[in-house]
Amino acid sequence: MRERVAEETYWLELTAPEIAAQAAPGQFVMVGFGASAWGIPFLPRPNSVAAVRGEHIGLLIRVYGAGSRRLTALKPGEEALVLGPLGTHFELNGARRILCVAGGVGLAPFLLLPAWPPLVSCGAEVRLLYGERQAAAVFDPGKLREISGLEAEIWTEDGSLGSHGRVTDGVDLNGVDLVLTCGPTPMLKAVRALAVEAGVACQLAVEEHMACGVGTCIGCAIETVDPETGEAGYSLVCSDGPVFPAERLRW
Amino acid sequence: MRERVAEETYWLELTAPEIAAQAAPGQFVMVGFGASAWGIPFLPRPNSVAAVRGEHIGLLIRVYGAGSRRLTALKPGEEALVLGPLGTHFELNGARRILCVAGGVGLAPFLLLPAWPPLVSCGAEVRLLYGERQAAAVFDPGKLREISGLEAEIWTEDGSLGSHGRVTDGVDLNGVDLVLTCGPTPMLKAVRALAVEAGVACQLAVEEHMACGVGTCIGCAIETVDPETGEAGYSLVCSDGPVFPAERLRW
Amino acid sequence: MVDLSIQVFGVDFQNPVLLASGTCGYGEEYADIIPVDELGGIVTKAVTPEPRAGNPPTRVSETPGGMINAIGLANVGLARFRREKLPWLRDNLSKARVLVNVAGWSVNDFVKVVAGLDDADGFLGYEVNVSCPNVEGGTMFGTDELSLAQLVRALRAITERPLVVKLTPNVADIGVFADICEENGADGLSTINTFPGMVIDIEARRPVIGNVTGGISGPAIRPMGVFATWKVASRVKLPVIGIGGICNARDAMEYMLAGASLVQIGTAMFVDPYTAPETIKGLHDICERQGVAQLSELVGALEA
Amino acid sequence: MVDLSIQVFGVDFQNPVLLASGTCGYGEEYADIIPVDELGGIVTKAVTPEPRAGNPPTRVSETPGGMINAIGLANVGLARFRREKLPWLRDNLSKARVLVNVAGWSVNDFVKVVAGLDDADGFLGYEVNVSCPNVEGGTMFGTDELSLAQLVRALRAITERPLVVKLTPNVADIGVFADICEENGADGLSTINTFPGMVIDIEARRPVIGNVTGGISGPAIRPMGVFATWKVASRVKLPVIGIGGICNARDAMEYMLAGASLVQIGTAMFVDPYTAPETIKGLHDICERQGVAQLSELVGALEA
Ligand SMILES: Cc1cc2nc3c(=O)[nH]c(=O)nc-3n(C[C@H](O)[C@H](O)[C@H](O)COP(=O)(O)OP(=O)(O)OC[C@H]3O[C@@H](n4cnc5c(N)ncnc54)[C@H](O)[C@@H]3O)c2cc1C
Ligand SMILES: Cc1cc2nc3c(=O)[nH]c(=O)nc-3n(C[C@H](O)[C@H](O)[C@H](O)COP(=O)(O)OP(=O)(O)OC[C@H]3O[C@@H](n4cnc5c(N)ncnc54)[C@H](O)[C@@H]3O)c2cc1C
Ligand SMILES: Cc1cc2nc3c(=O)[nH]c(=O)nc-3n(C[C@H](O)[C@H](O)[C@H](O)COP(=O)(O)O)c2cc1C
Ligand SMILES: Cc1cc2nc3c(=O)[nH]c(=O)nc-3n(C[C@H](O)[C@H](O)[C@H](O)COP(=O)(O)O)c2cc1C
Ligand code: FES
Ligand code: FES
Repeated sequence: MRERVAEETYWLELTAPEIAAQAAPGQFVMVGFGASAWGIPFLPRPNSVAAVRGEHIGLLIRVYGAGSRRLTALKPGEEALVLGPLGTHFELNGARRILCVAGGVGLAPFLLLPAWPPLVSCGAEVRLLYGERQAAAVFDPGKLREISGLEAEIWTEDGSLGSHGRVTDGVDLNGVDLVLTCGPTPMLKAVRALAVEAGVACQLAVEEHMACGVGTCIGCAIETVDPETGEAGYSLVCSDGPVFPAERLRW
Repeated sequence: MRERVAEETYWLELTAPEIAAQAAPGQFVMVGFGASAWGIPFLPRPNSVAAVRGEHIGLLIRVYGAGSRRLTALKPGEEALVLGPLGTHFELNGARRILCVAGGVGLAPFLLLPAWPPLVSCGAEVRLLYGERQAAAVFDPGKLREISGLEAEIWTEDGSLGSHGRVTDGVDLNGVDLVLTCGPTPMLKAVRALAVEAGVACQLAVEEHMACGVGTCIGCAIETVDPETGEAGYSLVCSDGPVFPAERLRW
Repeated sequence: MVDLSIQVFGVDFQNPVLLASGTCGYGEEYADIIPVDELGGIVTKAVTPEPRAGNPPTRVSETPGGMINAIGLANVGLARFRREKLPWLRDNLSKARVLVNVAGWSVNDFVKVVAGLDDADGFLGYEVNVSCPNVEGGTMFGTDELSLAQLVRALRAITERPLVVKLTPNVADIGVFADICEENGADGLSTINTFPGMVIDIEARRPVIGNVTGGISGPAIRPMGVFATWKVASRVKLPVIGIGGICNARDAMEYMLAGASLVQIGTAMFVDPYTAPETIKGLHDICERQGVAQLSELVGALEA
Repeated sequence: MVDLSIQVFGVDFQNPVLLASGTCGYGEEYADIIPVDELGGIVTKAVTPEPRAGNPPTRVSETPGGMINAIGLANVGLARFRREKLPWLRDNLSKARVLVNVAGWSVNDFVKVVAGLDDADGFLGYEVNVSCPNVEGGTMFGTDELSLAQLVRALRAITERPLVVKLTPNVADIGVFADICEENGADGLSTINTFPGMVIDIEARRPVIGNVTGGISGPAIRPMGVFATWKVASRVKLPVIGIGGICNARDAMEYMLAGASLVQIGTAMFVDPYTAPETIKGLHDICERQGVAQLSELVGALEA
C-alpha cells in the first residue's frame, strides 16, 4: 500500500511478518532492490519503522533524492528487500511523562510508540510536538490519529497550520521526566540543549549515511563520548544507535 | 500499449509522430531512458520499426537481457527516449517478386513492408517465410495478419507449428527477383549463400552492438567490402546500414 | 541573467559545455539533432597521420553505470580530416569552439598531425590524447614521464595554438603528469580518459569486446574523474577540462567546483543527444537558484 | 552434482566465494543473518598494530553503480582482534576459511601484526592490504616497487602461512607489481582494491565525504577488476583472488574465466547479505546448465 500523506511525503506499507513482530520505536529497516539491479538506488536506505499492523510495517517517507523517490514509487505487489528491525530503540526507563519532539519525517518512530507493549504496560503519558516548515508538509492529523492514536501538537515555521514557530518553541519540560526526539540535526541539537539545561533525561534518534545497516562497513560513524570515562570516539548509528542518550553525543 | 504476442515476446506501441511519419522497413529507433537514470539499461537499445499506425510506432521485442526486459516492462503513460528513424531501409529497385526470410524477432521490419508507400505503389508480390525454434515463440498469425496484412509461411525447428525444419529449408528462389532477410547471423549467412548462388539480389538487415545509433561513436562496425574496388574495411551498422546488399558484407 | 561564459586559453567560451572526443564524430553527425553551435564547443574524434579502420567488432557494450569501448582510434586520417571535415566545422560553427583531438604512436606522429593542421581554419587548438588504452603502446606517453615531457615540448615548439593534454587516470599519481605538462609548455589539461576494463561472455567464454579489453566511461567513473580534476587543479595553474560521466548540470557543477574551467560530455550523449543542451540550461538554472551571477566564479570554489 | 570446491594455498576451499575485507566486519556481524560457515571464507576488516577510530563522518555514500567509502581503517587493533575476534572465528567457522587483512604504514607495522598473530588459531593466512587509499601514505607500498618488494620479503621471512597481497588498480601496469610479489615469496594476489574518487555536494560546495576523498567500489568497477585479474593471472603463476563489483554468480564466473581461483564479494553484501550464499548457489546452477562437473576447471578458461 502506498498513500500520499503530505507534499512529497508518502505512507508505505510493506509485508514483513518477522520485522512486524519485533520492531520497537526508533528501530529502522534497510530497504533496497538487490545488488543485481544496480540502478538507482544501489545501496539500500535506512527508514524508521513507523507502524506495525499485523504482518505489515508502515514507513513514512519524504522524497528527497533518488532513493526515496524509488521507494515511494513502489507499486502494490512489487518486491523490495527489507532487512530489520535494526538498531537500538527508545527506552522508557520507568518514565511517567514523556515529551516527544518530532521534526519532519522524524515523526515516524513516534507513530509506533503508543502501540508498543512496554509503553502500553507502563501507561506513561505521551505528549507529541510535531514541526514542519509549512502546512502542505504536515502529515494529515486524521491519518496520524488513525495510525498511531496520537494527537500531535502541530507547529509550522510560517504559521500556516497549528502554532506559529519552530517546534522547539513548544518545548515545555515542566513535569516531564523523559524527552524523546527525532528530526533534522539542528533541531535535535536544540532539543538536547533544552533537556540538558533542565536536567531532564533525553534520547535522540540520529541519522548518518549508511551502507550495510548491520555494523560491518563501519560507515555510519558519529562522534560520541563515553559518559563514564569522558573518552571521545565514534559510535555506529546502525548498531550502537540510532537512538542515543543525550550524554553520549559529542555535540 | 504493450501486449504479449509469444513466449517472452512483446508488441509495444509508442507515440512518436515524427518517426511514424518517416519510418521505412529496415530502419530502427534507439530507445532509452535518459542519462541521469543511469540504471539498467544505461545505453539505449536499437529496435526495428515494425509498424506505423497514425502517430504511433510498433516494436516487436523479445526479452533477452536487461535492456529488452526494461523496454517490455514499459507501462502505459510512461515515457522513454526514442530517437529515429535511423539507418538505411530495404530498397525495392523495381523488383516484382520479393521473398522475405525472417528468423525470430527479425520478423519486425517485414511487418512494416506492405503499408510502405513504395511497395504499395509498385505492387510487387511479397512472400514471407518466418522461422522460430518452436510454436510457443511464434508471433500469433492472426495478430501478424492484423498488423501487417501479411500471411506468413511459418517454420519451426521442432515442427510444433507450420512446416518442420529451418526457415532456410523453405527458401525457393524460383522466379524471385529480390530477397530481403533479417534474423540471427547464421540464418542471414545461409540465406545470403543461397541468393548469391542463385544470382538473386539480396539485402540483409544486420545487427551489431550500438552506443549512439547516429554514427558518432564508430562502435557498430561490421566487416564489409567495397563491391567495386574489392577493398576490405568496416562499415557502420547504424548509418551505413542496418540494411546492406549481400555483396557489401565480408562474410 | 546568469553569465555562463568563461575565458579560457585567452578566448571566450559562451558556456563551459563541450562534447568529448570520440563521442561526437566531427560535429557534423549531430548537426541535424542538436544546435551544435550553441555549445561551448566540441572536441573531434582523434586524428592520426594516416586513416585507421579501427578494431574488429564488437567494439562497444554496456557495463554497470557506463560502457566499454575499443574503437581503436578509427578515423579518416589527417588529409581527409583537413579536406572534408575541417571545412564543415569552419563554415558551421561560429560560436562553439573546436579542439582537434590528436593521437599517435611516436612524437613524430603527433608532430605530423599538428604541423599538418596548424595553418588551417576552423578550430581553436589541440587536445593531445596520450591516454588511449586501446592501441599497442597507446598509453606510453600518458604513463611515461620522460616521453610525455618530450612530446609536449615538441608540440609546443611548432604551434602557438592552445595545447591541451588529455591525461589518463591509469597512473599512481596523476599530479606528477600534470606537472610535466605544465613545465613543458602545455596550455591546459583534460581529465580524464577511460579506465582499462574487460567484459566476459560467460556462455561463449570469450571477451565481449573484439579487442579483448577496452576503456570504461560513463557515470560509473564520475567520482574518479572529479577526484582527478580536483587533484590536478589543486596542483597546477593551467586551466583544467573536467571529463567523465557527466550526465547533467549537477554533475558538471561537481567538476567545476573541483576546479574545472570547462567540462566535456561523452557517453551521456549516446544515451540522449540533448544531454549537452540540457546541461547548459541546467547550469543556468542552478546559478539562478543559488544567486550566482557569473558561473566562472564557481571554478574551484570547493571548500575542502 | 557439481563440485564447487577448489584447492588453493594447499588447502581445500568448499567453494570459491569469500567476503571481502571491510565489508563483513569480523564475520560475527553476519552470523545471525547468513550461514557464514557455508561460504568459501571471509577476509576480516583490516587489522593494524594499534586500534584506530577512523575518519570523521560522512564515511560512505552512493555513487553511480557503486559507493564511495573513507572508513580510515577503523579497527580494534591487534591485541583486541586476537583476544576478542579470533576466538569467535575459531569456534564458529570450521569449513569457511579465514584470511586476516593486515594494514600499516611501515614494514614494521605489518610485521607487528603478522608476528602478533602467527601462533594463534582461527585463521588460514594473511591478505596484505598495500592499497588502502584512505590514509596518508596508504598507497605507498602498493605503488612503489621497492617498498613492496621489501614488505613482501619481510613478511615472508616471519610466516609460513599463506601470504596474499592485495593490489591496487591505481598504477600504470598492475602486472609489474604482481611480478614483484611473486618474486619475493607471496603465495597469492588479490585484485582489486578501490579506486580513489570524490563526490561533491553542489549546494554546500563541500565534499560529501568527511575525508574529502574515498575509494570507489561496487559494480561500477567490475570491468576494471576483471581486466586487472586477467592481466595478473596471465602474467604470474600465483593463484589470484578476483574482487570488484561481484553481485551474482555470472559476475563471479567472469572473474574465474579471467583467471581467478577465488573471488570476494564486498559492496554487494551491503545491498543484500544473501548475495554471497546466492552466488554460491548460482555457480552451482550455471555449472549444471553448462555441463561442468568441476568448477575449478573453468579457472582461466577464457578464450582470448
Ligand atoms: C536510522 C535512520 C532512519 C531514517 N528514517 C527515515 C524515515 O522514516 N523517513 C524518511 O523519509 N527518511 C528516513 N531516513 C533518511 C533516509 O534513509 C534517506 O537517507 C533519505 O530518504 C534520503 O535518501 P535519498 O536516496 O532519497 O537521497 P539521496 O540524496 O539520493 O541519498 C544519497 C545518499 O545520501 C544518504 N542520505 C541522504 N540523506 C540522508 C539522511 N538524512 N540520513 C542518512 N543518510 C542520508 C543516502 O542514504 C544515500 O546514501 C532515515 C535515516 C536513518 C539513518
Ligand atoms: C538495427 C537493429 C535492430 C534491432 N531490432 C530488434 C527488434 O526489432 N526486436 C528485438 O527484440 N531486438 C532487436 N534488436 C536487438 C536489440 O537491440 C537488443 O540488443 C536485444 O534486445 C538485446 O538487448 P538486451 O539489453 O536485452 O540484452 P543484453 O544482453 O543486456 O545487452 C547487452 C549489450 O549487448 C547488446 N546486444 C545484445 N544482443 C544484441 C544484438 N542481437 N544486436 C545488437 N546488440 C546486442 C545490447 O545492445 C547491449 O549493449 C535489434 C538490433 C539492431 C542492431
Ligand atoms: C566510444 C568512445 C570513443 C572515444 N574516443 C576517444 C578518442 O578518440 N580520443 C580521446 O581522447 N578520447 C576518446 N574517448 C574518451 C572520451 O573522450 C572521454 O574522455 C571518456 O569517455 C570519459 O567521459 P564520459 O564518461 O563522459 O564518456 C572515447 C570514448 C568513447 C566512449
Ligand atoms: C566500506 C568498505 C571498507 C573496506 N575496507 C577494506 C579494508 O579494511 N581492507 C581492504 O583491503 N579492503 C577494504 N575494502 C575494499 C574491499 O575489500 C574490496 O576490495 C572493494 O570494495 C572492491 O570490491 P567490491 O566492489 O565487491 O566492494 C573496503 C571496501 C568497502 C566498501
Ligand atoms: S551502516 Fe554499516 S556500520 Fe553502520
Ligand atoms: S552506434 Fe555509434 S556509430 Fe553506430
